[in-house]
Amino acid sequence: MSTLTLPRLALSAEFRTIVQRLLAVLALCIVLSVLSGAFLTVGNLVNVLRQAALIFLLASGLTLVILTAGLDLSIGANVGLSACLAGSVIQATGSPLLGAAVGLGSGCAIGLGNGLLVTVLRLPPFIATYGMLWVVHGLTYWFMAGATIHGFPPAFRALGSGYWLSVPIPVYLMFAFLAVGIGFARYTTWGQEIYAIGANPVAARLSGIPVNRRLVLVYTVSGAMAGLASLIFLARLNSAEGDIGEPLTLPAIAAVLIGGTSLFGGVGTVSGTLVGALILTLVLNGMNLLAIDANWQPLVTGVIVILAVSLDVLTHRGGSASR
Amino acid sequence: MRRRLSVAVAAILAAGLSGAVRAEGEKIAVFTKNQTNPFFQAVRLGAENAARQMNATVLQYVPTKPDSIPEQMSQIDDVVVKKPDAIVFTPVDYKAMTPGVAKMNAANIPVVNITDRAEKGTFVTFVGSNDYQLGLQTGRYLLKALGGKGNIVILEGVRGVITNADRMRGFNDALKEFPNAKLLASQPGNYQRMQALQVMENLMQSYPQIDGVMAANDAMAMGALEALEGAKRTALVIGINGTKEAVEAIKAGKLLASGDYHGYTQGCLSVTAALRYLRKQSVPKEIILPVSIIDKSNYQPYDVAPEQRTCPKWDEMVKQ
Amino acid sequence: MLVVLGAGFASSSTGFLDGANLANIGMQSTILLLLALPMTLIMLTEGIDLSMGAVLTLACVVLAAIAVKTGSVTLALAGALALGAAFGFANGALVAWLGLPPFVVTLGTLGIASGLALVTTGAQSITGVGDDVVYFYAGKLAGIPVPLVLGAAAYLAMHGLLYHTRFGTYVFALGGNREALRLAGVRVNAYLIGVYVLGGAMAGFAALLLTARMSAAHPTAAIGMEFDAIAAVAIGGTSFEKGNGWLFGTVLGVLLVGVLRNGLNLLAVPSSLQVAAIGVLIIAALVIESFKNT
Amino acid sequence: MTAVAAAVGPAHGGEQAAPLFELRGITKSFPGVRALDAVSLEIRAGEVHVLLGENGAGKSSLMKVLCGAYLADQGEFFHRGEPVAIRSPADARTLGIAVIFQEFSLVPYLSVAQNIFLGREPRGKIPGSVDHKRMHARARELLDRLGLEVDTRALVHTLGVAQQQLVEIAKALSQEARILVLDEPTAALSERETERLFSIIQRLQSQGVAMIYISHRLAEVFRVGGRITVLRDGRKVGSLLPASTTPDELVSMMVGRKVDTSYARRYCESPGEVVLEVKGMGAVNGVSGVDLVVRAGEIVGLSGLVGSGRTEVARALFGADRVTAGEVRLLNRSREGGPDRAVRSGMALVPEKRKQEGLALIRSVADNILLASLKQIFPRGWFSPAKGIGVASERIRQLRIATPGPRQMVQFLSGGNQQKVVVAKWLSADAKLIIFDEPTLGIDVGAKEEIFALIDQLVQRGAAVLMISSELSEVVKVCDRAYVMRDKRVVGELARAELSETNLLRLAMHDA
Repeated sequence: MSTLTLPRLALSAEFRTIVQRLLAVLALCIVLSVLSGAFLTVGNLVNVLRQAALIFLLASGLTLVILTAGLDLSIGANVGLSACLAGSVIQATGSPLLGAAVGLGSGCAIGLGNGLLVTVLRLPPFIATYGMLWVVHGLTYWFMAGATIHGFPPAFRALGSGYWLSVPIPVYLMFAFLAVGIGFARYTTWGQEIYAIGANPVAARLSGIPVNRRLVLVYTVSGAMAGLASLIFLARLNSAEGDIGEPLTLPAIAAVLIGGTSLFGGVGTVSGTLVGALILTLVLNGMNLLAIDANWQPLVTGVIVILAVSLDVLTHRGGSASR
Repeated sequence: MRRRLSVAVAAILAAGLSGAVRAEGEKIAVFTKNQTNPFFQAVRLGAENAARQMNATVLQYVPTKPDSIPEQMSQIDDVVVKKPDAIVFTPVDYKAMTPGVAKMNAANIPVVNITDRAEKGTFVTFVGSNDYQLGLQTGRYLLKALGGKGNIVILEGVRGVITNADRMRGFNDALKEFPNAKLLASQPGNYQRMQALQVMENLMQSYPQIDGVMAANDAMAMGALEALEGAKRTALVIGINGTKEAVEAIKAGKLLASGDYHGYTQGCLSVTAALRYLRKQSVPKEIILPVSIIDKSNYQPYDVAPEQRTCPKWDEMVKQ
Repeated sequence: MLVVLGAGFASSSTGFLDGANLANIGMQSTILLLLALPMTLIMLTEGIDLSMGAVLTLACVVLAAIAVKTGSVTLALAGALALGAAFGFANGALVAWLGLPPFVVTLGTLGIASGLALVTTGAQSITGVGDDVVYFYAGKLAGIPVPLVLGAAAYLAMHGLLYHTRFGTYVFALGGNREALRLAGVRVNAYLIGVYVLGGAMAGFAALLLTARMSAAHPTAAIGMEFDAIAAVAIGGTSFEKGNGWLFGTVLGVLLVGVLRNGLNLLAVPSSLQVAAIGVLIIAALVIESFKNT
Repeated sequence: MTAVAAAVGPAHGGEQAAPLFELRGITKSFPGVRALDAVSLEIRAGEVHVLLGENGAGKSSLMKVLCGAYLADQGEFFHRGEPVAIRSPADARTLGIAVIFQEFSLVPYLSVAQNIFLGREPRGKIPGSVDHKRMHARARELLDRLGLEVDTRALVHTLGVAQQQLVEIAKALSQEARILVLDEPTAALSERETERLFSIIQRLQSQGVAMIYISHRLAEVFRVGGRITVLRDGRKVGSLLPASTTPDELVSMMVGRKVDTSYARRYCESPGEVVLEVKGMGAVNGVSGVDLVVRAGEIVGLSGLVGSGRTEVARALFGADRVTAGEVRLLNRSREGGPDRAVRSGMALVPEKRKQEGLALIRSVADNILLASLKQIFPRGWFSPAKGIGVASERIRQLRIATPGPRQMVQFLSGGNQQKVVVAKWLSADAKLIIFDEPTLGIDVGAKEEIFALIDQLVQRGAAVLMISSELSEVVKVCDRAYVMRDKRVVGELARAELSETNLLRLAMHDA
């Protein structure tokens, strides 16, 4: 009660995080444009956005999962399998639509699997999705038998490498799904319920929220976004291999965390995740432009994650990093 | 429940042992680095094919985590216990696998070293290509095509892997031969298409004019091509390995050329060599496959799925 | 659970009269065990350490570098332990003093450690560590392979630490009721940091075996091993909450994974199916766990 | 609590001698509030000193200062007349001060003995090691001293609440505690366990242990009663002896305004249609053969000792625990499925564990109020923050919830106001049947009355209420009828006329 006179405004706190992050992005841009002439060119900024788009699409679904205090380690593997399935379907049938459907479908299916493991079998998300990661990898390897699938119709490849008004298609997708994400999280009752589940699943359940169904939903959405990402990957690379997705898992998680979403659930925003993805991409892009040895990248990423989250905790927003 | 699981495990293992007992003809254990690189798939297929022809059986060992050193170590432990008649071995790391090789030698199992030359250990023979020569000659090919001048970028493979080290030496020596060609940048794409794609995109930002790209493998070459297409720019690109995809790109006139790494042939010859050794036939100390560059003029024979390819005749490949 | 799982191993081992193979399973599992044991303690404090695999890798690099330069195993090991402990301290300090979530902190240090491993070596493996190091994997002590001895010793030490010392008691309390521990006048942060330091140090120690095993240090050798360790701990029946866990279960978890891999290799099961099988094992074991708890 | 005969003897130990412990002019401020304002207090050996006050009056702050969790801004402490300092929990312990908090400071997966000696484990020969034998032996002694016969090796999470509390006390005694602070000790105890506790308190008194007893239950206050000190808004209102005061006086001292504790609502003569009908219900959580009928406009009590299965019945009715036998009919439709179905069919539950089960503490007041009625307020599934805030503000006014605004995080509200938020949650959901589980647990008198008024409003509006309460007086005061439970089954029903604490207790304790 002693703190009753110190109001903590949940919304403003989230707002504050976003602002902090955007400032960080701005600072990064300034530094980079000073360091490298090549940075502040349209082409490069387009690159940054396009590379950020992929991470964001993965991370946006993951954000919802983490909002429920969950986790999905299988998204990378998911991208791999979905891409391979979609790719082979497109080659077999020549129909991008069918392929896309299959890609999204397998993404959803894997997500659904995670959801069921977490709800029906009540497994800790970390382990459930880690197990799923292995299963999915196994299926992928078995399905691909070491081959690669490549060469897709231009119509499909536009999804990844196409432009419209000299802006890459993935970037449009990124902003489209940013809008969808924000809309879903803030302006639907389901979004509200998901925040509540993250904040206190028991209370949510006893308030009549179908917790399990919502959890299955978020994991399925996360899987679907992985499926979508896999399509863009496919279209962009014009080929599919078993393990294309794996290098994306940790960056995606990092993007969510840098974006100010709390692992303990109930706190965070999709827009934050976009900014997180941008920060990551900017840094890596900068390192490439400055021809810094790629081996430094994991190190730098690690530092950023710690910095970002300590910032949140030190300007302690409610609930995050308690415990 | 717990018991059911245990029983399941038990069943697998029992089966494992019985499986170990059965199987006719010589058993050859084939070690490759990962399940994702098509090159090793070609190696495996070649090995299978050769074994079938000489009615022996092949057991494939591939780390569940791509290129995992501890895992290949464990697989060696397990295989040594199982005592196959011979082993065809690609080290995931040419230095770090030394103890593993020692184990196989200690167990007196004849080992054929393939693709990456292991640092230490005794082998029946080494089957592989000369990465340095591959790098040198494909590099030359590109620079010749460019008329000996122009801005070049190199996409390196995984630093520290010997194949990459040798190919880089080759590329750079080729560049030395053409003083008018300028090396703009040399960055790792870790043999991966996506990384190569993004590295290329970024390089194109720093360098408005890129004439030639030397990629340490085909996957990266394809990545570079995608990046160029995306930016509506053109440059001559060469890769190494001669994968099916590369061959098709050459056919389509996108890729300039690819140095053949003879994955399938390596598979064939390594198993054949192992069997010849077991059957007391002569085997040379090393079988270095000639460097041949696949380009528009000669791609046809390569343009078939690995499944349909057949092993070349031993005597044609191996001059004694 | 112990009984049934034990019975499970008994039955699954029936085919394995081959001592050499049993030794193999043990030796292959040792390195994972060395990570899983402290990981158990960390998870008992409701924490997690994602950096272990990377720290282990970096420790290998340091160890090998020193061993090559000085030829002294003691110095090399000291270096590896120091490095591990340092990372452990960094993790613990950030968790305890800044109150950052362990997952985040160790995800960060994971990046830092693996980055350093690559940068310092230029992604080259370091060879020529010498037989004194190799002895710790290949050697025998009174006819028993050294790794088995070390693994057993490590377990016994951990067991003693967890169940017979104040430190161990406080580990349970850190996860079960941290506030109570604080009110009991215990320097909570010190012990919390201690747990992570222990984890780092064990990773440093494991580096000795891993380097010995490869008679070299490779800058990506053990990346990702922490996930296997966490999985093993979870399979062993340690939960992520309230300091509810069991150290010997971790040993069983590690062995279960080891036995499975070994068996599948003997079967020459296609690698792709091996991968899937491991996933199924992890999930199945956890499902059984959850049935047990309800 | 007339059934509870034995009254604990009055404080003994020389009034003339210097008090065992004394606080003078303790002041403690937090940004924006003065939690304690020059509070003075003296405790004598063998005395039970009752501390009364509403939530926010400063009781807990005072306790935290006393046990070293907070550092007082001003003020002095005297131990047997000697000035002393309390800067850390350690200081407090060395002075023999121990606090038994409401939520126990026990570690679930450690043994009883390990918990008792947490932080002070008897050392073994090897440095850092623990001498288990000695630890368990000493634990045994302590437990015997309290007459608690549990295995010292048992893991604490396997014990019941009452046992855990006694372990807490044993822990305190093991620290040679001379001053024991009991914060709401009977909150979660059944009548019988409360009895046990009082006799233990008595035993400790005779051993010269001084106790500070914090409680909201006035009746108890008089039973244990040595001196009574009342706090309000961080100030000491007065200190007096039970003999020389009355409940009403104490209450008015606490709340500052006169509250009518003998509040009686207009009982419901003509109940409406049957809302809830339960026949022979059994559930996974152990309850069996439960028959209940609740009609519109009724407040029906569900009484019985703690652990008699009242909460379990509530959970089963609500679908939180699976029903395995019999049937539950709501408005003549048989009700199945989980809590979500229950809510949709017009049920509501105000759970006992407010913080754990009722509220999303890190969410705003508005978010919590809207949680249960999102469907009703936003039927299409589109959520409008503005509209949400509007509805929430309405509820906040309606229930006079003390909060800076609808966006305030619930975790910063006082217990009473948090409870109001939980209730508010169900107002928009227009529930037909509302189950209150210990609605006034840990809530100060003022807020209690408001909650009761609220419940009354609900039934006036035609809802039916099932109210679980451990405080017999409440049941008698508020309910139109009451069912009594014992050993997980309903053992009797009392109509308004026969509704008395004695009858309730007799049924509950089956010496009928």
